Amino acid sequence: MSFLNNYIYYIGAFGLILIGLYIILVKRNLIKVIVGLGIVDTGVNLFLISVGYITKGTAPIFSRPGIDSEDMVDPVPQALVLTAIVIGVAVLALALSLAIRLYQHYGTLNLRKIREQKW
Amino acid sequence: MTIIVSFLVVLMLVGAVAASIFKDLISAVIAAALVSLLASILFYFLQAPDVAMAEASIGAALTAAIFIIAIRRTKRYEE
Amino acid sequence: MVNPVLLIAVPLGLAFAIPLFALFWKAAVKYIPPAALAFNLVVSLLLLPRVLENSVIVSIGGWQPPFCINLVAGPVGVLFSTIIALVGLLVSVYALDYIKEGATEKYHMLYLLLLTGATGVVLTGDIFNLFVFFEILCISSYSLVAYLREKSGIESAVKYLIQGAVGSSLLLIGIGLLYGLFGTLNMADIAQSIRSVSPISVFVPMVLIVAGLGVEAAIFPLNAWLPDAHSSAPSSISAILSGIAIEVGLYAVARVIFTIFGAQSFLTFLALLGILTLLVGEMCAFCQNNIKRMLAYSSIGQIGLILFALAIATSYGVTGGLFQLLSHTLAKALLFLATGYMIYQTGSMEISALEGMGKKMPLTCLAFTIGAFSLVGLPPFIGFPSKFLVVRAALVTKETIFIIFIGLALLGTVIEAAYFFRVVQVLYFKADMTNPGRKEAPFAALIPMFIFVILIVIVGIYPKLVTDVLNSAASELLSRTEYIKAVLGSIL
Amino acid sequence: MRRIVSILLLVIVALGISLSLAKIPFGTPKTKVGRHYIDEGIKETGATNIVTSVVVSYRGFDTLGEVTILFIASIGLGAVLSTFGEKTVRDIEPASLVLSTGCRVLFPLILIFGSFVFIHGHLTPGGGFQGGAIIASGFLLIYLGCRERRISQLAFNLSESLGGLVFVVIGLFGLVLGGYFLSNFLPKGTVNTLFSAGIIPIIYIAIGFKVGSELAGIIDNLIEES
Repeated sequence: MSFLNNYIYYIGAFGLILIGLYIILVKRNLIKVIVGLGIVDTGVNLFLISVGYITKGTAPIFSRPGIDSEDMVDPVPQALVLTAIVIGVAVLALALSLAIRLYQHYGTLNLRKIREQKW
Repeated sequence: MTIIVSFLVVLMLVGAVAASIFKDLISAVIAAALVSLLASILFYFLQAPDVAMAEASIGAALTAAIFIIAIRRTKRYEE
Repeated sequence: MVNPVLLIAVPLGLAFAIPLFALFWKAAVKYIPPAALAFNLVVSLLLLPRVLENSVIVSIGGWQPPFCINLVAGPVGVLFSTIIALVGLLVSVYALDYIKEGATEKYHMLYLLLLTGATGVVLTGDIFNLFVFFEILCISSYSLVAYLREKSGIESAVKYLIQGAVGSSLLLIGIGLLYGLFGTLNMADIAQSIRSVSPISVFVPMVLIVAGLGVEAAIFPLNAWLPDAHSSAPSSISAILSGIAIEVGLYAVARVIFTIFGAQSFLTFLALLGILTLLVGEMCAFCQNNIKRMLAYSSIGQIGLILFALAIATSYGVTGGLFQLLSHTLAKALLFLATGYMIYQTGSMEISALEGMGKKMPLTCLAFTIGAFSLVGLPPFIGFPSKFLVVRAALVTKETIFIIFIGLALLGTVIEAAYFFRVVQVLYFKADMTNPGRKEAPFAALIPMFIFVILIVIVGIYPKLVTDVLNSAASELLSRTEYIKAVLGSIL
Repeated sequence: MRRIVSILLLVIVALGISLSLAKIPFGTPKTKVGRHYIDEGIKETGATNIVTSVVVSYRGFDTLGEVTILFIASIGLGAVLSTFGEKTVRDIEPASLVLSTGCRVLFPLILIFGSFVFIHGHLTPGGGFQGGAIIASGFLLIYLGCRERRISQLAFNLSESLGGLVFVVIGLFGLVLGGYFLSNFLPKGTVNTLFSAGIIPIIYIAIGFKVGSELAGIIDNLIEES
């Protein structure tokens, strides 16, 4: 139980990262690859947030006066993740627009079939 | 608490695997949105309400919407 | 007193203002990037004499480092920002006439933002901020590669985007691990406490960060995207990608390795990677029939040489590496600009289609030839002193491995000479009977090309003009303690 | 073959990361910068939500970069997808009365909620990004429910560039008045009231407008163009 207690968030985060990387490396469909990128992003975000967590911590917001600041969780990873989420959605949107154009040119999204250029 | 979290994590990983397996891209996108949604619940448990809000609105809702719009413009099934 | 933050804030504000500008005075939009970059050039040149004495540290928001993001305008940063502003200014003048099709105002916005991102990467002193500016650089280059919306452009942009996005995820994981270990994101602060943990646990974040940055820096196993992207982008963008984007990636790798990690043991491996990158690039370039692909592979080769020179990690080596970087930036930007109008005239990218261009476009071809000779390393052009410095640095170390490597690098140079001379021969010595009417590139394109030519020749003849700056830049990159003291000791 | 190689690669990555993670135990306080923000944040910035003070004030430069990235994505998407007027007219099946009325009723409510989230960003969870995303989802609803409507792209572009300009100009004002880019030159006010924390709410409102119009512009481009 203590193993789960200590590592469950890390397991979740790196599980997502590894599954996402697997999708990117193995799948042929471009939209599927972009889904993989999104999953990797989510995993990285979860990892960053769990780095900043403190056991039995509270959110870093002084929502009422006299709240104890001693066991607040680290606000920095949360700020970083807010940034990372927005960057992630920007990349995904650009990738999807490229996918739409690519489909209009080639009539397929299979990356193995799209090989205009070679080494 | 640990049990709930473990259950959510397992569900999240199952969602990610499902996103990789589904041949229907819309189902895959819905599975990925489920992953984002569960991640946002985990963010809430990790005392990050700001991030949970952002992940739920941007990661789960808007991303899924733009994916589905893009899929409607291309092809629904993976060959 | 000039504040280095203006180098980032002013171009950013002007880029944001372009849509407003387009509403009132559409024709003026294309003059905004040259104006912004001219401003940057002036500010960088004003800063340059000051930072040679002392690094200028500015904090954003008015808090003490490490509690805020700070900009470190040392010799390296200002040297790079000068190069970026100079090359960016010349290429943007070239683009005034070159970019006619498509949504031109979007081109100009993305172009300006790309260079702002590059400036941010070289000036920032915070590793997450470096990631953010790196993403600005990458995302604007993805969209600019796809700008012409041709089959090949879209395809290479997709490849570039996927590899770049995986790279930035790796970079972010590395940054997360570093934050977990040290609880800070300031590069000087991390560098200060890096010895307090075991080397093995620092090794993984280092590999992740170098791999993430290495995608943009086109280090050997990670550079599959480069030839496609550089050859299918518009030529002005190829010039920027080859001349600035990769170099900024290399700067980031060097900064991370030298300043943050101070990893001596990793350097021989990097030198090996550099030589591999060089040989692969030059050999592939030799086999190409498409002139832009040839130039793109030649960039890979040059990057390999720069990486090797930086990995020697002596004062001579780093100076040589930075000099080689400067000479590659100038020469390769010139080559892509000249090629742009040659392709425009012939309508084909095949080298064989360029036959007899020496008569049709004598000035453009002269510029191309000078760029090619400089890249190969012939005197009296800038490529000669830079390659000479690299060779001397490798020989001075007296280590067998570096001497073997520099032998291989010279072999690469021979291959390089072979394929560039082939092109020059096609340009001048294959008589083309059909229509020898002259059709030169427009004035707005010739001026930047000839400014590049003049710079290449002048610095080639008087390398002293730049060696002082390069020397102090090299010593800043190599001395970690000075950097830490400058950032954490003194606040502006 | 490809599958086996990729799995091997992933195993190596996983091993490496777990090696490094052993040094970063979960749930223990280990941060040095974060502690400072929690202890001094209210005094220094006047915002009760420490995450907001980190996002907008301490690491405001990151946030400027981040809105730039979203801006680049929306411009790049426009450059890739735009058709220059030669649109194919699609026959759009109008939505049912219930759906379109429902959307019209909900749209202003969503807008108000989004604005509430980013105006109160310095007091409660939420802020410019979340509020902007909520506003964009309101526009998404309009696009899905009332398909014949189209909001002009120009309005989105102007709001994007105004939001960005406000951010940069406030930063430059900080440089002139406070000596540092993005320094908080306005009075901090009473903590835990709406008008407090100096420039933080102003910047967050600018970000909210910018993010909302950028995301809505992205959706608009994806639906209408190409």
